[in-house]
Amino acid sequence: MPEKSITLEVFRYLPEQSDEPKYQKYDVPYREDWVVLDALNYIKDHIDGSLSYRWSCRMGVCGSCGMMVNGEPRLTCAAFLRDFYPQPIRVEPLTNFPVIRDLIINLEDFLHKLKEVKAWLIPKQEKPVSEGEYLQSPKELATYKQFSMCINCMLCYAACPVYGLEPKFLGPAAIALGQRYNLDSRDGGKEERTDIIASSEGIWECTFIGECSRVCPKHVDPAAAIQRAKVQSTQEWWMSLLLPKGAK
Amino acid sequence: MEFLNHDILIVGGGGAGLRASIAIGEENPQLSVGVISKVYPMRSHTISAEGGAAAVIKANDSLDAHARDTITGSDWLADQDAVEAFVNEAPKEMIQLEHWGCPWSREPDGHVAVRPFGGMKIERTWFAADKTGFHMLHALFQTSLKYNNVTRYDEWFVTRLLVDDGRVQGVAAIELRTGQVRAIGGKAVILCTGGAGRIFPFTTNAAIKTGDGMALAYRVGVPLKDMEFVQYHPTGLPGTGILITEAARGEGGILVNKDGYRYLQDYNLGQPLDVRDPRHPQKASMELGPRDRLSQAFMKEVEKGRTIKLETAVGPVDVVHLDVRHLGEEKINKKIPFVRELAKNYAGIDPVYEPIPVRPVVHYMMGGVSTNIEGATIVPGLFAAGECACVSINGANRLGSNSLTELLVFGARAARSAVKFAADHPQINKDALIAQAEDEQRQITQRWFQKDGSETIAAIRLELNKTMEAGCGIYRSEESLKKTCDDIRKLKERYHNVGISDKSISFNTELTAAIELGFMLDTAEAVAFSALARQESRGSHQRTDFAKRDDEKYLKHSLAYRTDGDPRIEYLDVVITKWPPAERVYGQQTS
Amino acid sequence: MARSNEPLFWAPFFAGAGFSALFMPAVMIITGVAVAAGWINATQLYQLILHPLTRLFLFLLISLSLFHAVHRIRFVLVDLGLKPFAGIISVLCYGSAIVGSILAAIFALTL
Amino acid sequence: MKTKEYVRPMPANWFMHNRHLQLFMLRELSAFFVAGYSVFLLVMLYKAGQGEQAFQQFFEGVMKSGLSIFLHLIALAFVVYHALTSFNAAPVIMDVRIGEDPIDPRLLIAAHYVMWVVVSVVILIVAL
Repeated sequence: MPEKSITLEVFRYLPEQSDEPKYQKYDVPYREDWVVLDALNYIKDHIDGSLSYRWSCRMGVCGSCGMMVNGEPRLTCAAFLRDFYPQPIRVEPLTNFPVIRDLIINLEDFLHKLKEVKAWLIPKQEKPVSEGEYLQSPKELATYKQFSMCINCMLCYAACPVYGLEPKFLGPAAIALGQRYNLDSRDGGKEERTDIIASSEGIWECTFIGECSRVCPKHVDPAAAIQRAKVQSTQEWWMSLLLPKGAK
Repeated sequence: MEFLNHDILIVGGGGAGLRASIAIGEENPQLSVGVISKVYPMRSHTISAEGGAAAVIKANDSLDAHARDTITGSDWLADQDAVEAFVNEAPKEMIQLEHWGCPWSREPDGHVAVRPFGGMKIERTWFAADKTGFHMLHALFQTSLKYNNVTRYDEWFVTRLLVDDGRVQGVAAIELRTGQVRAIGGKAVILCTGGAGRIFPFTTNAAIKTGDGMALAYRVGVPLKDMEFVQYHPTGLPGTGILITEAARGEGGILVNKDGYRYLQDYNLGQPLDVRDPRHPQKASMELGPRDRLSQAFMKEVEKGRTIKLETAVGPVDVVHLDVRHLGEEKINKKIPFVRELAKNYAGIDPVYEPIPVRPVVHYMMGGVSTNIEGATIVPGLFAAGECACVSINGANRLGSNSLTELLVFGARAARSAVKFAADHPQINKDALIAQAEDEQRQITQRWFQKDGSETIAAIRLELNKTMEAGCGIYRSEESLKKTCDDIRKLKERYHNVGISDKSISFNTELTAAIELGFMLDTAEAVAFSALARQESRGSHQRTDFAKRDDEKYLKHSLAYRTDGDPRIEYLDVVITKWPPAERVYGQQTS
Repeated sequence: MARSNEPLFWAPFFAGAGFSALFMPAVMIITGVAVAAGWINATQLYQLILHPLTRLFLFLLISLSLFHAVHRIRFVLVDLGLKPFAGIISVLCYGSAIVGSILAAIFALTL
Repeated sequence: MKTKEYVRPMPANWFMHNRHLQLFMLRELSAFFVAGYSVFLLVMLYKAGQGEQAFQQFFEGVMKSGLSIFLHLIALAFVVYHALTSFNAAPVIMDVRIGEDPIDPRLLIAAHYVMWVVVSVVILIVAL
């Protein structure tokens, strides 16, 4: 090949062929402005049509294309080849998740958890649409906005050793999204949600490693959501212990 | 074959599909709903919409003004009864979404904030910074989680609508994980599958936007309406096509050519004000002119040799500069942070310090599955909403920020009429549906697993992209369109020889890509033939050989029907209620 | 799902984290560096410890630091593969923190 | 039909995966030194309770020994690391805002450092 090329070592798992995964090497043209996803698309189109992976928006917002790139959870649409060249790049499915095929993981667990934490607005007081919008100041908006930026890309789960060790752990994104509604001035569902978030499989599993926030491509900072929830839940727990029931 | 059954099926889990699913839950929580989507709902392309969603909420605005902007924008091709229904229901839908938690940007007093947008004479675009579609989709998705009557079939790929007794009664879909074809019955089916931008090479559209729903409906005899109207967004990143939202201009960004000249003033789009002038940006003027006009102005600049040549991986590309530097870092971070993030990550440019290279890229299909104002198609039991549908409120050119609102209004409308239809048609023919799905399974097996081919998916797709851009781009002519129609005919022939190398069952993305390519070819065919037939220039459809709008002959919707050969093109009158056709004037204060 | 009673342990852990971070290094400099360098002799240190405020301070430092440390140790052990013994680890960890705190209280009071 | 999924077990040495996890584990291991030093303080308190003579013996025989100094220094390093990580975490735990915007996290961290240095200096001045 006259032009420069780069090698991708791609995790292959074909359940119908073998119980064990293998790594397959592909040489793809090296282009300055290509991301790992472009290289995968090149492989799919020109070298090996059987390679399976998810992708869609290729602009870092749909959250489909998260994979391990040289051992780090990354959105492959935002991982440039130039940051690795000329070394080979190892591409694997996100860790801590079962692999369905090749680079495709099973993320059903997260969707159950999202439902479990009731990640939707439970209005403080119902208001008919005809009466217009709930008022919310820019300051009130700012208190939860960051946690609403989660694209469900699952990088935080892949980075979280606690989730790897204990799959029952609610995990960073689900907790951050629960907190997103808890912090919303329009919401009144905190009590219900806290039953889940502050259960033994919620925030208390977290040992504050901080990897979730480090790998988050949207700076959601789930670690902050979790630590703040710990502080708050602890305060509430001691308050309810020290104060007689009913008093608040 | 196992048979799954629901009262109502929704194909597609984006904004329109989710809104429809919630609407059914609200209408009648006893009804069971199946939402079948080839991707997880939060991956849908609604996510990528940046700028905002239009609805009248402020005292200085009126429904009439919104309707008028929409109709003017559409170059009078929108159905005015549909537009009236749309602008009427838009505020309610938007407030409803606020009540579901969407984090709209706010005024200091706590009311939702609005911003100006291209083609609008008053600011009425609600926004959530510059990730409006993202926030809307997640608010809808998360809200939908609380409805227990909704069953989601995530990563199920619908390949055929099941029709019995002249009625759509279900779908056949591949469960991607297992690779099995399933029969799913439903008394009514709503298509919410989005657009087909992927038939073009440079597009803001995600990989999943391959015209699936349009082709599915087309194949069961529903006409595709107004398919020749393809909106180019004037500001996409070269190469990737990533969208740089109109909000960048709504906040005051300007477009300049290689001489630093604000060239839009040369194209009947008004006179520029200094960027420091408090009246800048002027509504419906200059950079805030409608999308079709801006994209056309760009092409003229290319002809004049006044654009900037940029080297990219796909060769040299003509670009102009979108300059937002004068807004300053703080405003950029507050109002258009995603623009900065995208420009930095994908163009290697920090818009705080450098202008962003942009070019027009295919963004939106005004056309789609022909429906009436209730979202119903001519085939009983089949409904459509969102970008895949053409109601039509967008006519020849969609007004920026109407599409997000459209998917709410018409998602809900289609759902309500589907509920009614389902109540009136309680029976489905289970055995016939299973037989059809089994036939689909057989056909997929024979066509893709027992046959090899000499053609590749990538080659056909690439050629389709090329010919669409060359013949069906911003400017078209009889000659270019004939060539494209011809190319598509040949590509459809060659499609028969496409083979896939992946013969495994589970999560076979090569199989889905192959089937999607079939959908794309059908959709592209409708676009090209409709464009060839329309001998006038209107909105986004600009013919170099017929440069004028021709209301006498073409104040009509085109309808493309599928046949065994070329599509048959028919016409349907546009509904005019209050706003007689007039000239589209931008760049001056009109009242 | 029920809310966990983890705050019972987490509150002293968190308080201990801050307390030990803020004070422990300085105290270590006294009992280590200063002692080695001869900046302080046995009598001076003894007199210092006798002071009621020092005793209160040392009690708090010992007790909170222990609660902080055992909480972390509990999670380290579990995460390093001793999950089957999580129950007994918790008992041992918090048990020693409680015993240590009681001893610290007795020693501080009976000085 | 359910296809078989491939589950990758968590390696026993998961904390060696990257530098961040190694540093995390180092932070967690600091707990052993915090605990160890607490026990030392407990013993010191106990010795003080047995009278000045007993304390003096302990002071000369144990505290001044090379081993004690050595352990002190290692423990000090770990506890300082624990302190740094705790203070660096302040902006994560506290959501301090001026108006809509969170204050610069570096400011919050710096405030903690300043407080730490002041407290330490005061303790040393009082004690020595």
